[in-house]
Amino acid sequence: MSAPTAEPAGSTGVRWSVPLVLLVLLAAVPAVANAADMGFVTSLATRIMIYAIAAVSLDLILGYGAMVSFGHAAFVGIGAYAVGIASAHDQWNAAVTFPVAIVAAGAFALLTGAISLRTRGVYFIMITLAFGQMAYFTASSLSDYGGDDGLTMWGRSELFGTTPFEDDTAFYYVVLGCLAGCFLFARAVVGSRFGRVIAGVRENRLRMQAVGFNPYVYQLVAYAIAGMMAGLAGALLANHAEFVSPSYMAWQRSGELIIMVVLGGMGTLHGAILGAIAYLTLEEVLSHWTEHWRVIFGPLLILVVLYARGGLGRLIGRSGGDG
Amino acid sequence: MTATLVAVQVLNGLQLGVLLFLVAAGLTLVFGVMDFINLAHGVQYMLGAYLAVSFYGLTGNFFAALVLALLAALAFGLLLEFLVFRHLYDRDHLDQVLATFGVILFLNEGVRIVWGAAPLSYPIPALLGGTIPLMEGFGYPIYRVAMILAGLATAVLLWVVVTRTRVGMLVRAGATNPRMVSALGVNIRRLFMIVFGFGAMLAGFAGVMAGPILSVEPGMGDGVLILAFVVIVIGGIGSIRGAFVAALLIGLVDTLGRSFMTDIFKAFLAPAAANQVGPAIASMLIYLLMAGVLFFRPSGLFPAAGR
Amino acid sequence: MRKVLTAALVAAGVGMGFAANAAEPMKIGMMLTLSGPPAVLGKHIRDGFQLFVDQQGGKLGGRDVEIVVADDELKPDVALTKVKGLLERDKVDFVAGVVFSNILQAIYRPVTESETFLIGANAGTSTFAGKGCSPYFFSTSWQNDQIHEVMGKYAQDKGFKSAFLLTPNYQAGKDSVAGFKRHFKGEVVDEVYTKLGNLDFSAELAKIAAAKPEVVFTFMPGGMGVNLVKQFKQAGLDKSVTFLSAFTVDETTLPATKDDAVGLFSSSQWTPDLDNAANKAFVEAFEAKYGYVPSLYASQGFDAAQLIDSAVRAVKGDLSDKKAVGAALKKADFASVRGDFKYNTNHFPIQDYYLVKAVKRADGMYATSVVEKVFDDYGDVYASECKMK
Amino acid sequence: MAEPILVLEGLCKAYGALTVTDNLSMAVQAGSIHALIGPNGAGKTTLIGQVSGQIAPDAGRIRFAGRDVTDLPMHARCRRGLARSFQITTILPRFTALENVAVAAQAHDGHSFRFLRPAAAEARLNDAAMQALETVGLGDRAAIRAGALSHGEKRQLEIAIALVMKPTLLLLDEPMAGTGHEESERLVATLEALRGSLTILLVEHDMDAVFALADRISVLVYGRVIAEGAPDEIRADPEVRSAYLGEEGAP
Repeated sequence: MSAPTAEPAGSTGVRWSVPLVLLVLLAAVPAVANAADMGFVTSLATRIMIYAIAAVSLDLILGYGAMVSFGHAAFVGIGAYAVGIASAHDQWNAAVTFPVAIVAAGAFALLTGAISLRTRGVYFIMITLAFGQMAYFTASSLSDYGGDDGLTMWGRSELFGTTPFEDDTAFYYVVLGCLAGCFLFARAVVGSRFGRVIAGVRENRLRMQAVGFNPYVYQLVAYAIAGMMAGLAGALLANHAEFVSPSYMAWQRSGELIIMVVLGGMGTLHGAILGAIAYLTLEEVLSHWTEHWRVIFGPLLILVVLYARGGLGRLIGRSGGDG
Repeated sequence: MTATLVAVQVLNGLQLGVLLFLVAAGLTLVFGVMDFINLAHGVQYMLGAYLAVSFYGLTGNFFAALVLALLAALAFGLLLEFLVFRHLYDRDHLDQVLATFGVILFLNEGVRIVWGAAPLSYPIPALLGGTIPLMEGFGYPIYRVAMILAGLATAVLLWVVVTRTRVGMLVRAGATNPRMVSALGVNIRRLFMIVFGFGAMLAGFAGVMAGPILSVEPGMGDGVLILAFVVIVIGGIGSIRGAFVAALLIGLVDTLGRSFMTDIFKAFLAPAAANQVGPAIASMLIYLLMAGVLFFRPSGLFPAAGR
Repeated sequence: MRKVLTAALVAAGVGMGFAANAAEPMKIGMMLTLSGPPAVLGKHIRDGFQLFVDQQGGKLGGRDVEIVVADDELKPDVALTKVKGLLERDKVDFVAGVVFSNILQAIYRPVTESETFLIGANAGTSTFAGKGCSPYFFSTSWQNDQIHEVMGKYAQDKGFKSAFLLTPNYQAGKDSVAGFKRHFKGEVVDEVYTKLGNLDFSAELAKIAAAKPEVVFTFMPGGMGVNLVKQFKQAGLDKSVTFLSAFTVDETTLPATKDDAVGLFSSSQWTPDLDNAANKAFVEAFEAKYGYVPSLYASQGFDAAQLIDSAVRAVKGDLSDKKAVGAALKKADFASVRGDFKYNTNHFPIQDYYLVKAVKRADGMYATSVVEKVFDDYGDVYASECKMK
Repeated sequence: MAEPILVLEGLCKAYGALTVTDNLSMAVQAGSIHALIGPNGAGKTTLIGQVSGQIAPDAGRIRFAGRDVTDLPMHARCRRGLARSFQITTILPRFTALENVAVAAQAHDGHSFRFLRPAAAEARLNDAAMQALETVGLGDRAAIRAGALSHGEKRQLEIAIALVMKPTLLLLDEPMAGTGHEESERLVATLEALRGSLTILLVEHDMDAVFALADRISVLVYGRVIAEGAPDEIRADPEVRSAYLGEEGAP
C-alpha cells in the first residue's frame, strides 16, 4: 500500500523531476564551459555546488525541523579548518582529513546543539549565532594558522597517493557527487522514521511528546547530521579555494545560507540547491555588470518574497509541475 | 589599574549600553508587538547618521540637524512600512528575514551611491564640546555624558509612554497577546504604523547621536543590528525593561572585558599568550554571556508573559 | 549588457563562448575591495589607475586597454572565484590592485601559477616578500612591516622612552607591532589588541591615559582610524601624548576627521606635496578630475598603471615573451610619483619613507604633508629569504 | 481488589496565589471508565496535565501501574502505557490522518533512529494506523491532511492516535467538546466498545456521555475532590447537586 508522505512540498513529480534536471544540467557544465573556452565557469559552479551542500544541510533542519541555525557557517568553517590545519602539518590524505573534518563539525554541532536546543524560536536563532561567533573569533586568534589572514594550502588533498582533486574538472565531479549524495541522503532521511519524527516535532511538539517521543534527542541528532554535512562542504571548500579563512565562519555567511534556503523554498531540499544557484549566480552576473549590483539584488529579494510565496522552488513547482 | 580607570570604563560601558538601548528598544517593540523580525532596523540607524550629515551640511547647526534628521527618519520609516513591511506582517518569520535583508542590501548600497564610500562625520556641538577632567591628561567628553543622559531620558520617556498611556497599554497587550488586541477592535494597522515609525525614529536618534564620535559609513548599522538582537534576546523579546537592563549589561561587559581581560590573563599566563587569548575571549564575551543567559533562562531575563 | 548576457547564458549551461581575439585590446583585471566600509581604499586605487590610463588616451604602452574591475567584497573565496573569472573568462594580461592581505593570500597562487603578472598596488604580505616570492608578482606599494618600521625608527631617533601600542586583533595588526618594535628599543608599556571593526575606543583611550606613555603608536585602517582619531582628540589626549600612526591618518580618513587629525603623525612613502615634477602633475590632474585629494593608495594605483605602461612599451606591446615582460617590469623604468623607485630582488620597491603629518591646506582641503625623511632607499628585511635574483 | 492502576497522593499545584490542585488524592481502578467532572476552572485540565507529565506538580506523588512516575517526563510516561488526548485539538496539521496515527504507532514499535528506509512504506505501521482509524470511524478519511478535517473528525483522530499506542491508561480531556450530537453518540459508542480492554480517565462536560459511560465519577471543585462514587451515588449527592449539577442545570 502506498501511503502519502508527510512531506509538505509539492507533488512527487516535482520532488524528483526538478532535482534530476538540476543535477543533469550541473553535470553538463564542465563540458559546455570547456567547449566555450570558459573554464572559469567550472570553478564558479564548483563553489556554487559546495554552498548548495551547506544549504541542503541547513534545509534539513530549517525546512523540516524548524531549527533556524544562524551559526551554520561555523560548521563549514570547522570542516575547512580541519583540512587546512592538516595540510599545514603535511597531512594531505583525504581518507584521513575528510572524516576528521566531518566528525569535528559534527562534534561541534552536538556540543552546541545540546545547549542551543533548550531554547526555541528567535532565542534558538540567536544562541546558534553566539556559538558561530565564538568559532569565528577562535579561528581569528589561531595565529599559528594565519589568524585573521587565513591559511594558504599549497595544494589539494590526495586519496591514497592519487590526486583526484587536482584537476579542476575532476574535482568538479567529486563535488557534484558529494552534492548528489548529500541530496539523496537528505531525501531519504526526511522520508524515514527519523525524518517523520523531526517533521512531527516541527508541526506540534506537544503532540509528539504525548505519543512518546523525546523531541530534544531527535532534534539534536538532526542538528549533528546537518553539522556533519556542512563540515563536508567545508572540507570541499578548503580544497576548492586552497585557502581557509575565518571569514568562512562570519555571521554574514550563516545569514547568506539562510537566505539561499528561503530564496529557493525551504522544506524541499532541491529548493536549497536552487537557492544557492540563484543567489550566487545572480551575485556573479550582477556584480560583473555594475559595481552597485546590490541596488538591484536587494529589491529582487523583496519581490521574491512578495510575489513568489514559498520561494523559487515553488514557482517552478507551480508552473512546470504535474500537480 | 586604578579605581578612576575602572570608573571611567564603567562610564564608557554605560554610554555604549545606552546607545544599544536606543536601537534595541525599537527592535524589541516591533518584534514584540507585531511579531516581525526587522533586519532593516540597523540601516535605519545608519540612515539617521547620514541624514544628520546632510542636514548639518545645510544648517551648520547640530541641534537643527538632529531635529530634521529625526523627522526625516520617521518619514522614511513610515515610507518603508508602507512600501514593504506592511505586506509582510502575516508572513513567516523567514520571509520577513529575506525581505528585510533585501532592504539592507539596497540601502547600504544606496547610501554609498548618494554619499560616497568614504567615512563622513559632523562635529560635536560647541555647547557640549568640553571635557570633564577625570585623570591626569585625560578628560571625559561632555558629549558622551550628554549621550548617557539623553539615553536615560529616552528610557524614562519610553517607560512613561508604555506604562501610562493608552497606546502604551495596547503595546504591552500586543507584546503579550497580539490576537487579543485585534479582537478588541483596535485599528491594529495604525498601531503597527505608530510603533514602526517610532522604532525607526529611535534607531535614527541613536545614529544621529553616534555620528560625532563614530564614523558615518556604509554598513555601519550591520554590527549594531547584531548587537541589538543580542540585547533583545538577553532581555526577553518585547520587554522594554529587559532591553534596558540587557543593553547596559552588554555595554558594561563588552567594555570592561576589552579593558581588563588581557590584564586578567596576564596574571596567570605569559604576556605573549595573554595577548593572544585575552582579546579573543574579550571579543566573544558578549556571546558567551548570551549563551549563558539563554542556557539558564531560555526566554531571556524578562520574558513577556504568555509568549 | 553583453557581459551580463554572456554570463547568464553560461550560467544556464548553454553558453556559446566568445573566444578571445588576438586583435582585441590588452586586458587588465583589477581586484579591489569595493563594498563595505573599506571600499574607499579600493576606490582610490582604481581612480589613480584609471587616471593614468585616461591620460594616455585609454592606452598603456601604446596598446588599447580594457579594464575589468572585480569587487572581492573582502571575502577570500569570492575573490578566488572572481580572479578565476578574470584569468579564464576575461583572459586578462595583468591583474592589478588587491587592498587587503587576506585577499592577496587567496588569489596569489592562482594568478602567479597561471603565469599572469600580478601588480600589487597595496597589500604587501611578508610571505610573498620572502619565501613565497614569485617572478610574476610586483608590488608598487611596500612590504607591510616597512611603514610601521618608520614609526619605530622615528620614535627611537627622537629618544622617546615609552610607547603604548594599539592595533586591531588580526595578523596585520600583529605584524605592525613587530615592525614598530624592530627599531624602537624603549619601553612598551602596553600592547592592546582590539576587535577588528571596533567602533568605540573609549575603553582603550582611558587605558592610555592611565598608562601615561610618551607616545602611542597605532595602526587602525579605515573607519576604525576615523573613530580613534576623533575620540583621541575629544578626550584631550593629544595634549599629553604624541600620536604616531600608520594607515590611520591619510586622505581616505581626513575628510571625516578633519581638524581632529591635524597635527597627528603618520608614515608613508608618498604625500600629495612630495616635491617632484611627476607628483605635482599627478596631484593636480587627480584633484581636477575627481574633486578630492589623492591618498597614498591612489598614488600606488597610479604607479601600478605607470609600471605596466613602461613594461608594455619596453616589449613593444608583445606580451607573449613572459621573461621579457618580467625583466621590463623589474626595471621599473618610469617616473614614480614618489621619486626614487627601484625594485629589490623580491620585486618589492626600494624607496624612501617619510614621517608625515596631517595639515589643512590653504584651499581648505585636508592632506598629509612631509615632515622629515626617516629611511632613504630602504628595502625590506624579507628580501634575503627570497630565492629570486 | 488489585492495586489501582493510577494513584494520586496529595497533589498540589499553584500558579502564584491561585491554587489549582489542592492536596488532591484519588485512585483509578484498572479496567474501569472513571469520569472526572466539575465546573469550569475546577482544575480538571491541570490535573490531566500533571498525570500525563506535561505539568510538574508542586508537591505529591503520582503512581502509575505500580511505579512512581512523578519525575518522569511526558514521553517516558507515554512509553509506559499512558496516552492522552487534548482539550484543545493537538494534531500534526500538515500530516495526513494516517500519518498522524502511524507516527504514534512508530513511537511504540522499535526505535526511530532509522534514517534511510521510507517510513511510508512500513506496512506494519500503516496497518496499525488504519485499524485505529477504522475503530473511530475515520477509515475513509485516512489520506486527508489532518488540518483539513472537520472539528469532530479531528477529535476522533485524537482518539485514534491515543488508541494506536495500545495504552493501559487513556486520559481523555473533553473529547466531545465542540462536536455535534451524532459525533458525540458515535464517540460514546466507540468508548463503550473499548470498555474492559483498557482504563479510561475521562474529563467531560457532556453529562449524558458521562453518566452513560462512567463506572465511577469524581467531582472536582476548586482543585479538590468533593465527592466520588458510582454514577447513581453522585447523581443523588446533595452537595454535588448544589455545587455543580444544579448550577449547570444538567439532569
